[in-house]
Amino acid sequence: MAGGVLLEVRDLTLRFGGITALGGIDLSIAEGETLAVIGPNGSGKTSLFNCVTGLYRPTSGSIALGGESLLGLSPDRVTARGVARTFQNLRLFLHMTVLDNLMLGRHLHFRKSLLDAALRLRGEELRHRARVEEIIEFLDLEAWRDSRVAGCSYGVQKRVEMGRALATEPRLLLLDEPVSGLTAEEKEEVSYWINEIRGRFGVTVLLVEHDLRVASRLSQRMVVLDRGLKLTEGTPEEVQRHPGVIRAYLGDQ
Amino acid sequence: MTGSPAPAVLAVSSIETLYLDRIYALSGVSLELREREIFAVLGPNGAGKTTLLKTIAGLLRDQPKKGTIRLDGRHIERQQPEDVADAGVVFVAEDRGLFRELTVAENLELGMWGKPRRQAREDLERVHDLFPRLRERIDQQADSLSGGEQQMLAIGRSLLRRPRLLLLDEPSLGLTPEMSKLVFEALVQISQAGTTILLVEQNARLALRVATRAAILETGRVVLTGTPQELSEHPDVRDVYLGIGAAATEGKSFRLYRKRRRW
Amino acid sequence: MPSLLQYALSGLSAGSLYAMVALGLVLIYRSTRVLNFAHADMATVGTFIAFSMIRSGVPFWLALSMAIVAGSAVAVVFYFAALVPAQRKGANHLGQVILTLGLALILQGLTVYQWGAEPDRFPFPLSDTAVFQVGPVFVSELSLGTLAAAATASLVLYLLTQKTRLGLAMRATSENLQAAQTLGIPTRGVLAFAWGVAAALAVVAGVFLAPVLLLDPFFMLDAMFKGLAAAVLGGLNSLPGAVLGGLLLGVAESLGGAYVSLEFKTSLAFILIVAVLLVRPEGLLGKEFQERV
Amino acid sequence: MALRFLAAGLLTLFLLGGEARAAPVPGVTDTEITIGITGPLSGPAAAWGTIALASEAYASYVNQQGGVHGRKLKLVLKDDGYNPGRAVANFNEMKDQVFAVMGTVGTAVLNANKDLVADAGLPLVYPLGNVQVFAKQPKEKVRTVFQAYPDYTDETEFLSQQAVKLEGVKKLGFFGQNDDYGKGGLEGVKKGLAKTDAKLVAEVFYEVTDRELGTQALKMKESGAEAVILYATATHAAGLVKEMAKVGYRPKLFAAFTLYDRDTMFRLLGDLWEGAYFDAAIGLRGEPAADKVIEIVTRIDPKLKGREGFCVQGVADVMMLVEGLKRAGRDLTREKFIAAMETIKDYDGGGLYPPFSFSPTRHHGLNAVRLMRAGKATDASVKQITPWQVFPGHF
Amino acid sequence: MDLVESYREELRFARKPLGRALLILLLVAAALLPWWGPRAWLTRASLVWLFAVGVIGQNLLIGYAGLISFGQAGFLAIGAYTFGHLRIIGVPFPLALAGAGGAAGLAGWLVGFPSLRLKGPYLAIATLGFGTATYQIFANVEWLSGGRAGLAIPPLQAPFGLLRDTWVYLVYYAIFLLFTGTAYNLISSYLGRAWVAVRDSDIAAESMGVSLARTKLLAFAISSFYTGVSGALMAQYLGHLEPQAFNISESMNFFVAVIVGGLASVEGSIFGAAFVVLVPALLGDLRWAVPVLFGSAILSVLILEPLGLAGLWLKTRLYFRLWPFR
Repeated sequence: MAGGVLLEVRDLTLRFGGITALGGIDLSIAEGETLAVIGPNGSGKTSLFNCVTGLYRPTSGSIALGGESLLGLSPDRVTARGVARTFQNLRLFLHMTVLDNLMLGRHLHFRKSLLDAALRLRGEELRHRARVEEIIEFLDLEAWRDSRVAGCSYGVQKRVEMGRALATEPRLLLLDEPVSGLTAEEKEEVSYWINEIRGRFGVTVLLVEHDLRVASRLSQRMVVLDRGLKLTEGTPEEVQRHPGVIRAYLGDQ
Repeated sequence: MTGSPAPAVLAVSSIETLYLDRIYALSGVSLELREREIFAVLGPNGAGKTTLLKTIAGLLRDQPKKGTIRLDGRHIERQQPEDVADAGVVFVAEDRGLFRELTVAENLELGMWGKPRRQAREDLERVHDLFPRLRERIDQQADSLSGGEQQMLAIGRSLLRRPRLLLLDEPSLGLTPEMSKLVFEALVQISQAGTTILLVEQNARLALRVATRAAILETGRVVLTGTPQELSEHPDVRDVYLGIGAAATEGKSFRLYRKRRRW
Repeated sequence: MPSLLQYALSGLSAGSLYAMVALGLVLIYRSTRVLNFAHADMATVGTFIAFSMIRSGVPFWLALSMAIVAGSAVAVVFYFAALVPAQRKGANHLGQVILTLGLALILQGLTVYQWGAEPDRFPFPLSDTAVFQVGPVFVSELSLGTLAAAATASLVLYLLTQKTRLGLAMRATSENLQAAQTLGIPTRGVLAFAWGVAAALAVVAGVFLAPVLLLDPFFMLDAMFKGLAAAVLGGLNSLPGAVLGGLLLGVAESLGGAYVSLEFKTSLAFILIVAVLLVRPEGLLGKEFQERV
Repeated sequence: MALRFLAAGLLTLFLLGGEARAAPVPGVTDTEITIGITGPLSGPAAAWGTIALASEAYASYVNQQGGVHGRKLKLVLKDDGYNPGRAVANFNEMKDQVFAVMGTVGTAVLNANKDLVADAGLPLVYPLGNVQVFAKQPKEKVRTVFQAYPDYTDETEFLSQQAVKLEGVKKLGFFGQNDDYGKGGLEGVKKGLAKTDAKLVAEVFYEVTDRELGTQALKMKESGAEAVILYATATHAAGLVKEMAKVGYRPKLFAAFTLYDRDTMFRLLGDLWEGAYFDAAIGLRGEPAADKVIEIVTRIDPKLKGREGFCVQGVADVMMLVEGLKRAGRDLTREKFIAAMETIKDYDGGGLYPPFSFSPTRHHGLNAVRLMRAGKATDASVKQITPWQVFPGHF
Repeated sequence: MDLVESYREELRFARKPLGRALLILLLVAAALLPWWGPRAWLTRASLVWLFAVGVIGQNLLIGYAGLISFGQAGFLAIGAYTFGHLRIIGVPFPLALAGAGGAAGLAGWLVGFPSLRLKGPYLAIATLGFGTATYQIFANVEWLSGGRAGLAIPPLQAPFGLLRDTWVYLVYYAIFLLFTGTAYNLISSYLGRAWVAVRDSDIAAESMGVSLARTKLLAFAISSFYTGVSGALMAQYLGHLEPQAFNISESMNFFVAVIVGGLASVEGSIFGAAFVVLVPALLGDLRWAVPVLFGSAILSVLILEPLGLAGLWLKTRLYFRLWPFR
């Protein structure tokens, strides 16, 4: 694996009232790596994401990106440091077009001048539009560019969500269940794109996934969570052999 | 397949449902459910599965635009949801439609709305027997239940209405495999006790295991109907829904699929 | 010290008036998520009806009952004739709020047309000026009556919503309309009932306020805004919160007016509310359902 | 490009040729004189709207009697809801279409329209609002205004002195509306008390939107005032008196002329109003001149029954206007009307108000009140304490 | 079918030639109203323009950024009084107008802070408190409000021998155009996008790098800038200021205008402003019925067309676009 450690999470604990959502999680991702976090519902996967992106304030522990702590930063500052995410149940801006959703991903990089905005000077807009078009082309979204997101199919919405996160030019991309609710065919497509993102945009990916097959094919390493605790960690093969995983997770098979 | 076909409990015939007056969510769907059947509807997201259930339950105002829905021969299309519910159709939504701020007991109580006390009490016993876990949690807030228990509560509550037809939207969503198994076993018991079930499910494998018949819905049309046996053997179903076809290659190479016309 | 007590008591008696208004507002907000701007005008219409009947010799309690029925009828008609069709057309919460504003204007116009805009005194069985003296402090019959009425109203509402099947259905409907519909609960009826009860409450509040504030078509406007503020202070979906908020607001206003600045007494009360909200954004006893990420 | 030229061309054309204005005498035809009123016909101040309705009723009485010089009076009523912005728009619409405007309600309305009235040369008869609005204007800008309202400061100066004189009050409290009206009143009280040994011990104000006046009443009680000057609307004054009684405090009451309507006050306060002193600026029900006009307008518009106090005011407005129109003669213009109004001398409307006079140097024709005292609640009786006190006009 | 040849072209104001020509025609016709319309209606029309500026401001806040304010009367008063004081010390009209907007904008920025924590009705009450407090300050602090006599504002002098009504109309119209155009520009910029994003899902917006604090505060500041300018125009219009003109019912008027016109629609705001100004005037002769008809108008607009007048307008436009085929 290339590069040093990008994201370093140490002893991360999150409690709501009496419930412990995360109990001392350690994990680290190297630059350029794809790490999958798996586990059943309620195991704390999404809570982990919310802590990293600043939506939740952890009870204790540390989170650092490239050596700098992310603790206490508001979500938009975290994104400005280079962490982007998608949401499990899609949080798109339903009243905006696909294009506008992606342009919003560029918001961070806009030179914000009220005067330009008021006078309709749109140099910045055009500059960022060029970047967004690259993403539109990459994700095959040309046909939906000017459609309202609310009217697009679920598969397209998932892609827009991914594209929007990509538009922020992240160093670390957090994908929350990117293939849930897709058909096997769509799953293949999305898997292809996730793989490509790493190659083409040089982005490190942290993935939360329910679907063990997809997760193990996409990632180099996996972390298994169960009820807020880290059950095990290792290569997909190692993880699949772990008895606890088989019991808690693959009981079906 | 039975020799002489039992009379249809639910007969949906070429219904069309539109969103915003112009987008076709369902275009000409027909189904027939017989007594004590578990009928599974499979399909990708956005195919119109939930829309189908909501249309039947009367939750989409003035829909279906065309076509008829009959329950035991009585027309129930384009009616108020309360009236459809009174006719004997109960819909359990994907979010399970629980009243999260109320307790388990209160949720169950609401399921008995308008039912005679005696009958309701017997039914409540039966629900407790079917899902013993609910009895343990009777005074807890519904919000504090686990996903599986919530699903049990939702199904249990709907049974108190003594439904003729039960509509279930993604009952396995967000459940651990063990829980899903428990819930689906209960479904079989329910159907054997006389309730017909129409089930929408993402998890094709699980659904085909309990269903008596199933259909595949894509872009608002039924493209395949058959017994679980027939569907499991269909190459495209194996490929796309069960992920065990030739195309689902193992290993770390990915093929970018181009849309191709199936069926 | 006696004057502090007297101010506090005066605040309590004003606060119980606010609490009565707040209770009705909370009931509607809880069940429909709509802020009812017509609350004051429903109350006014009902109070005027009671007034006319008492004037023409109808006994007080009968007049009050008839006025409650009339007020509820207005609310139920409004629910079926305006809110339901608007919801069918997909009006959002804000749109529904404005609908109540429209109703408020209509009722206001009709009241002025029917009864004129000149103030009048409302005949009430309890006297506002007959006072009991307890040590250095004066209490009027009517103040005690109002406090008692607010307490009774909140108790009755509490029992209704927490202890009856209908109340259960109201809570269920307010939380998840679709689920309630699919369970065969007559949601339209339940919501119409909620509007009716709220209007009845409004009329009762109006009848208790009228002898204090003097009756004219606009006599409830100030109380309405204070009641709204009280409801928010207590938490918009909490019935006990409405009572607590009303009493707190009344006392804060009175003490602020007495010891800080009479001119700014309303502002002082609002500053208190904003301060409370900044610490507890859902009000003192409120609980808004949290969105999950 | 072509469009732009076209637009520019059109613009010049209009600039050169436009702005034509006509109408020989606005609002006057062979058979009709149109008079405008803008008033609070709706909204929280709608009670004042009764004045305009009474004016309308009395105008139709005048028409039944044959009108003025063969012309009928036609009153155009416009609603401003007590909002000066809407009143400005109403004035603008009326200024070229009516002969004169009368009986507007509210100081803010006058303030917002005073320049417009002067610029348009629009006669404004008997506006109800602070006299100082026009007193502060240069003489040439009030040429068309004819006011007969008492000045607030003059009135309270008189009222406070009477309190000391009649009841030997040493400590006086003031309760007023927190605006121009109440503050004008307070100024007069201070002026009046300066000449006596009594002290002003409380200045308590309320907002128009306030209805719950418990705190105000307690403040007043704490000050220990022996008498309270009420400079408020009927509703607020009654509210305060009730709240004061509620804490066992019953000071002597001295009320402004806006509370002169004995029926309203007795209706609101019952026996609490007994013994209260109050000013009156025009006739009261129970006096022959007032009873006569009340009978007339309530016959024409039965809805006015129960609002007799405001009726008298509405009639007084029309009477003054008609007197001017009569003197102006058949050949009516605004200039002639103004000149005719300036010749009015010692006119008393059949006893409805004290004699008033206008002249080219005096357009505030009447500035007078008298002190009354409320009697028994059972018969709503009142009696006059002082004769008319006539103060000098302010402009 | 119209082809867009470049992204730059796509960003233009009115893209189609026909649309642009119609728009210019409409604008010119409105500018020439003093020469063809009934003179009596001129001031009423000026009132519409000044209201429209405020309503657009309010709509930017409610409709676009999804934040609610019942305190508009407060911003209106701050704008009006700042303007008044500046004019009295001899500041020229445009500068005084900018000062009024600036002062109100600053106040809006401050009031925006609670909006970072409060939502919906809770925010509404907090802003209502601001409106009430502002009113009480102006009613009680004499050096601010000009004391008993109120604040007299010097009238606008008309140049080129125009009538004053005409000049006021033209000035108000020009300011209205300026602010409407700016509003269109703002909502199509990065800022407008951020507002809508925050309205639709604040969590997602934040996760995309949109600073909630900055966006919401800007929404409040810009919205109150508009409202302040509207207040200044109101002050000039009245020529005289008293605190009573800025009570709660003024806030309600703006609110009604926004909803009746249509949320998140600039043209809707203009319709809404026209509605609240013109309907009571048109119904003026019906007296007591004014509130009843006004209320019924609100009810029928909302029951028949929840998207407000702008929705009706959209449907009409759609109808005519498809006209021969429908």
